[in-house]
Amino acid sequence: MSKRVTIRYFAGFRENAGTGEEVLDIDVSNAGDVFRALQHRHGSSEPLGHCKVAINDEMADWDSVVRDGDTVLLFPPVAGG
Amino acid sequence: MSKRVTIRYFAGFRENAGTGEEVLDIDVSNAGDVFRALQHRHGSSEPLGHCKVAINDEMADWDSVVRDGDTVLLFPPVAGG
Amino acid sequence: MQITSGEIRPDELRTQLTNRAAGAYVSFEGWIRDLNEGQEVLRLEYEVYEPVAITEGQNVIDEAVEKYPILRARCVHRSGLLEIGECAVWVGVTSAHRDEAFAACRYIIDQVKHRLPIWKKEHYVEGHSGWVNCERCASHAQ
Amino acid sequence: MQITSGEIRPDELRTQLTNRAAGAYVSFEGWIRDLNEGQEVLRLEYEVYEPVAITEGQNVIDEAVEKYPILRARCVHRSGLLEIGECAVWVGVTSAHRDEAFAACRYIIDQVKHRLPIWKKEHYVEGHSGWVNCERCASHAQ
Repeated sequence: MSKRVTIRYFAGFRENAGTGEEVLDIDVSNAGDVFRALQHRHGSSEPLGHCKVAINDEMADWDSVVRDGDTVLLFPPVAGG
Repeated sequence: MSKRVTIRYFAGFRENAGTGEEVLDIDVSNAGDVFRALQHRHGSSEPLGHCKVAINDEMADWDSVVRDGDTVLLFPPVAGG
Repeated sequence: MQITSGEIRPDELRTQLTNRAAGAYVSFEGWIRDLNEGQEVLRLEYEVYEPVAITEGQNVIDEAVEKYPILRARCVHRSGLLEIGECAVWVGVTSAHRDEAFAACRYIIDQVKHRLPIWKKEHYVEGHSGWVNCERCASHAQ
Repeated sequence: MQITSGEIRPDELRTQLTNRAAGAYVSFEGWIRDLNEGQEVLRLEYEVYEPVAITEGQNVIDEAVEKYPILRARCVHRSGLLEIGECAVWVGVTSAHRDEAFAACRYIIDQVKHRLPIWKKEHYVEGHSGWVNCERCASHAQ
């Protein structure tokens, strides 16, 4: 079942996607599904394990449920070190 | 054999001895002997293991040799912590 | 936890942590250095997603206060363009004794560097630039 | 290594350690707190035997530079009378990465506190005073 989801991209993800935000109708159940769908859409090869995700400004897990109307924030690897 | 040794006291040792410095002719071979002689003279009961010693402004060990004319500095326990 | 685009002033931040019960103060600062992984750096850009960075940074500080018997802890991180030598991040901790101030300061900077949505783009002397730790997600960013 | 009877100014000391190759700065400060082992402290007096304190302090700093890949390290200790809240000792270390700055700063303060001929006399609100850690060598010091 398709959901309307707002996706926000940061840093390298934004540059790779060519946009900071897009609204998509996609058939996903959790945050990991969103990541994989967008990875395919934008041809990024950064492994999911290096990235983080937030839903509606709260840190989330990859198996956190995504609901219709949610905003999913895709965080590429941070500077660390 | 007696040696002329200048002894310097610091902090609690100075207050206990009632003086910061005295010159004594004592029969000692190393710094530990000086400590024990002075401990007896001034009635201090601070264990040698808690204290430190310097000879002529250089940190020394309790078995460092004391020569005629040396200045022996007796350091009570430091503040630490 | 604070994010700022202005200069970080460690002396002022330190003063805000003073406390009659504090016997130890440990601070960490991350400075922009002129070299990273062998490449000469011209300047640096921090992208910060503030809503989550502030919440997650405050979580980190609260965890430190929970884990260690400290008195106060604060962290400030820069956003935007920084030059060599500038302070990018500051952490300050006070406690009665030094063990816990060292441990908590270390905990906070480690967690802040790993958990907060803050990205670093380095501009190199050779002309190109890149997002640190993000080779495969921004291969077009030259 | 420096001993001073004047106020320690961490902001000025920090500035002296800046360095284009430094990515991490860790500092420790020991502050005079109002309570020690349950007794309310009015003020504090540090007796320092400078010739040995400076030499031994410099030995400690040299050891830290030998043990850890740091860039610069400094330590300043107060002597004389100090009030609650004043900074009694400051250690600052810079390095490329933070691991070694934390380790070296910790090494220096630990060694300085144990090896330097510096004694602390606390003056208590209740009227008496005492040399810290020196109960049996100064039983008359009331």
